Amino acid sequence: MIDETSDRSPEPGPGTTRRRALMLGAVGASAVVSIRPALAQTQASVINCEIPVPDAGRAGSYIAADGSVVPAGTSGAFPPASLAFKGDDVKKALAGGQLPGTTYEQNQAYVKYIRRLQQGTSGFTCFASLQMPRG
Amino acid sequence: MKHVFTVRIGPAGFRVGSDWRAPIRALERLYAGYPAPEDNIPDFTVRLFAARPWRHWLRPSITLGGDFVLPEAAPLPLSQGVLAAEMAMNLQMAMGQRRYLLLHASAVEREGRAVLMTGLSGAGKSTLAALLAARGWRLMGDEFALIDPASGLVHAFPRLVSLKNRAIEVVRKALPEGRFGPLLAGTPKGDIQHLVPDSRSIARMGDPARPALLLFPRFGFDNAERGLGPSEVFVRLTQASTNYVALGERGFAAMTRLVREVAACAIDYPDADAAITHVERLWATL
Amino acid sequence: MAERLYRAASAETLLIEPLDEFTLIFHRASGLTHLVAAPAPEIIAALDRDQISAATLLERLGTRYELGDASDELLQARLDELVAIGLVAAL
Amino acid sequence: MNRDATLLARALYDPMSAAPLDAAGWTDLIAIARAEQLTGTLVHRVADVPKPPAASRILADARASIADQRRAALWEAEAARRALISIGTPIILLKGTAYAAAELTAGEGRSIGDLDILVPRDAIAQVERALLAAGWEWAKPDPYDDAYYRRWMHELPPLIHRERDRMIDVHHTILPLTARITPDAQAMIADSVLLDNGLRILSAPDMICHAAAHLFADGDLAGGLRNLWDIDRLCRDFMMRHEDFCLSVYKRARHHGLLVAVQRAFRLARDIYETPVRGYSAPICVSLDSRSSDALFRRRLLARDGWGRPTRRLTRFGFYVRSHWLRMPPAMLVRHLWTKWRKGYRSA
Repeated sequence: MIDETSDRSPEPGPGTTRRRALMLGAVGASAVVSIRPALAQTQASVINCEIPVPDAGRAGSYIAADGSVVPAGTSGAFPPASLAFKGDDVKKALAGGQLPGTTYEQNQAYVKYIRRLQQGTSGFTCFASLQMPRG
Repeated sequence: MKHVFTVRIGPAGFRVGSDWRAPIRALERLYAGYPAPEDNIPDFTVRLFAARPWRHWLRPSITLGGDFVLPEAAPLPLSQGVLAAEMAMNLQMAMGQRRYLLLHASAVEREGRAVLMTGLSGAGKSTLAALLAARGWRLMGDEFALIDPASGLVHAFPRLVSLKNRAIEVVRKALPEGRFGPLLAGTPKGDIQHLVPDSRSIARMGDPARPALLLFPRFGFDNAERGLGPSEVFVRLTQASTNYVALGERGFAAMTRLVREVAACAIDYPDADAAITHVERLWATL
Repeated sequence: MAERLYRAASAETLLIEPLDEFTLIFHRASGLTHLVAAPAPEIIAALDRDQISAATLLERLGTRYELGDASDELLQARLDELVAIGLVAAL
Repeated sequence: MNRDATLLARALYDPMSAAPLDAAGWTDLIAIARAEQLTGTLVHRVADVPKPPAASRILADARASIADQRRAALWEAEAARRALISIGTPIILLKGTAYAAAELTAGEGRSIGDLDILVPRDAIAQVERALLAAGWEWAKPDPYDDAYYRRWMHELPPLIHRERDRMIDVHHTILPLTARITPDAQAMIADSVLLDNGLRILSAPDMICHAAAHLFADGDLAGGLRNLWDIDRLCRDFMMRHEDFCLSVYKRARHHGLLVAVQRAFRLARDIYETPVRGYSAPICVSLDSRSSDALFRRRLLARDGWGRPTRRLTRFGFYVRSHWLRMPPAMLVRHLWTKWRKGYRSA
């Protein structure tokens, strides 16, 4: 059977006192996503998700400091990321880490871009979307 | 309307009305072997009409109408009448289907069990389905797979297979005696030619199958296979369904059952032959 | 302002399907499906049928789980998300 | 070939009239019902009428999604209530959601699109802020529409919820400010009735006044058959409860300046759905004798063929211009139509 083994830790057996660990996540990282009505189909996978910055539809455009997508070559803006970022990289960046291969300013711009992506529309449906803050 | 064509494709009956004769004549030729709607009452009405009276003759362009419409759908030239009818019928299923959970996926069947291939347009859904049909699988559909929430079975929707650009000659090579529609050049999606499903697929369109394998193909990448966890499959399938939310609890039950019971795998492949090897190898492991 | 109380949607209106590290929740009252990661399912289970404050909830979670990074602020963020999608009501 | 939407109207008020229909008749009936957003209502009304298996299957499919749609609409009202609870303003449900929430026959099988609510005018700024904070966002980014809405319309610009993709229209009165008629919104709010879900609905007479106002005064009769059906069902519901219901409607309508609209609505409901409404000579004189202009409204309301196509294009365009004429003074009408035309919006 083809199935990815889940990494959920085994439940403590009855009688053992060791309680299961429960993390409350990060303030900026959401733990819920609602399934939206979707006519169009989105791209990425939920677990091993890759997020192109900017998304495929606007490949080649630059990312401004505030995270918005601007025409290529706009002064003060950053070129598109050479490689799509993995879900885990994005999760860490959204919780305050840094995207691999980016300068501090570049990372700020890219993270703002990812925060603005709306799950299920032009953005993506993936693990990172679970980490996106609401509102 | 002046010219009318009716047909049943799988469980859905259609009535197509047109201001012009040509599209209806073409549909009658291509759908020759298909049954009429049950009791002659179609589930959906489609209208191909001239938005402005002069558009009937002057550079005639077809506006798509029917029970369900997308306001911003662009008109098509009269020469692409078959494509206009296909898009309008797809739209009725996508927006109006309420009995079956509709997946944007192609499906083929062997010994009562089905492989479903869902993915972006251009991921090779239709091509793969046509090529597998050429190798003896029964074509259930190249665009929509219909899941009956009550039984969990997949029902066929064997519409004309819509082949685009390079896929046209790949499939023509695999099916030298296949019946094809006219070559429609310069459509919004490039060159399109329709393949008429073989008589067996049409005759057995009423036979459902048990879904056994869910594939997420990506054309044009190096060979790769990756098993997918249930939650990833769930989200991908809800995004590949046009009526998941509208079906409410029935949709949830059907989708959860699919995700729990059916093996799922993402396959990347550089060309058609590689894809067929993937499918038949994975099928053997079930 | 009086301390806010929280109540989970009643059990009969929720279809809960654990999958892997995510859990599916179908909410009958809204017809919506939510994909949730921990600690969302645990919070809904801990609320049970009661109307309790965030502080009481944190205590209740503390007795059932090893709370590694627990803080009022974090629990409040998780509660606010569940309120936003209607699985928890803030009274 | 059926002449017009009379096929649907008769099937609704006299379901057994559909029994002799053949395959073509059922095909046209279903197509017309879909075009007029009355499929769910038709399903409900012809449930016990003998019909070909395919017709009952198609209508059964529609019935399955009516319950889901109704639950989603009632949830939208509950979500709005929770978002606005801290303001403490009364929230009055209007139209479809109100009929469903109050379990009136007008709500049975009715398809419900947007959530319409009425709130006191002085609370509208707080309501706007609370909705934006709770996940709603502006549906139309077009600045012209926004300014027009804010100044002249009787409602906030439409908002749509980011997760649920459903729209909410927040009204502070029931007709555009520019319209010649100015209904008494305060009185409507004062007389509103509290439901057990914490939300309110208009009183029965005000509900009829609002339905009539919506039908004629601010619309181009789009969706008119469904609005008129609402009026038919509401009248039958309330006339059963007390005999002189029509009189209470006429008194209230006169107070709102909507008596002409209500009389027109009652005459047309009687003509199209045989609604058992009646006029009075005392204590006030309200006649329901037919008017020649009624025929024009009838033509527009029934302008639908068996393919679901809108027909009688000239009549339709006439009502389109009329609807704007009623909503705004002539100078503004010309400027509005010119702006809309230049931006590429042309009437259907």
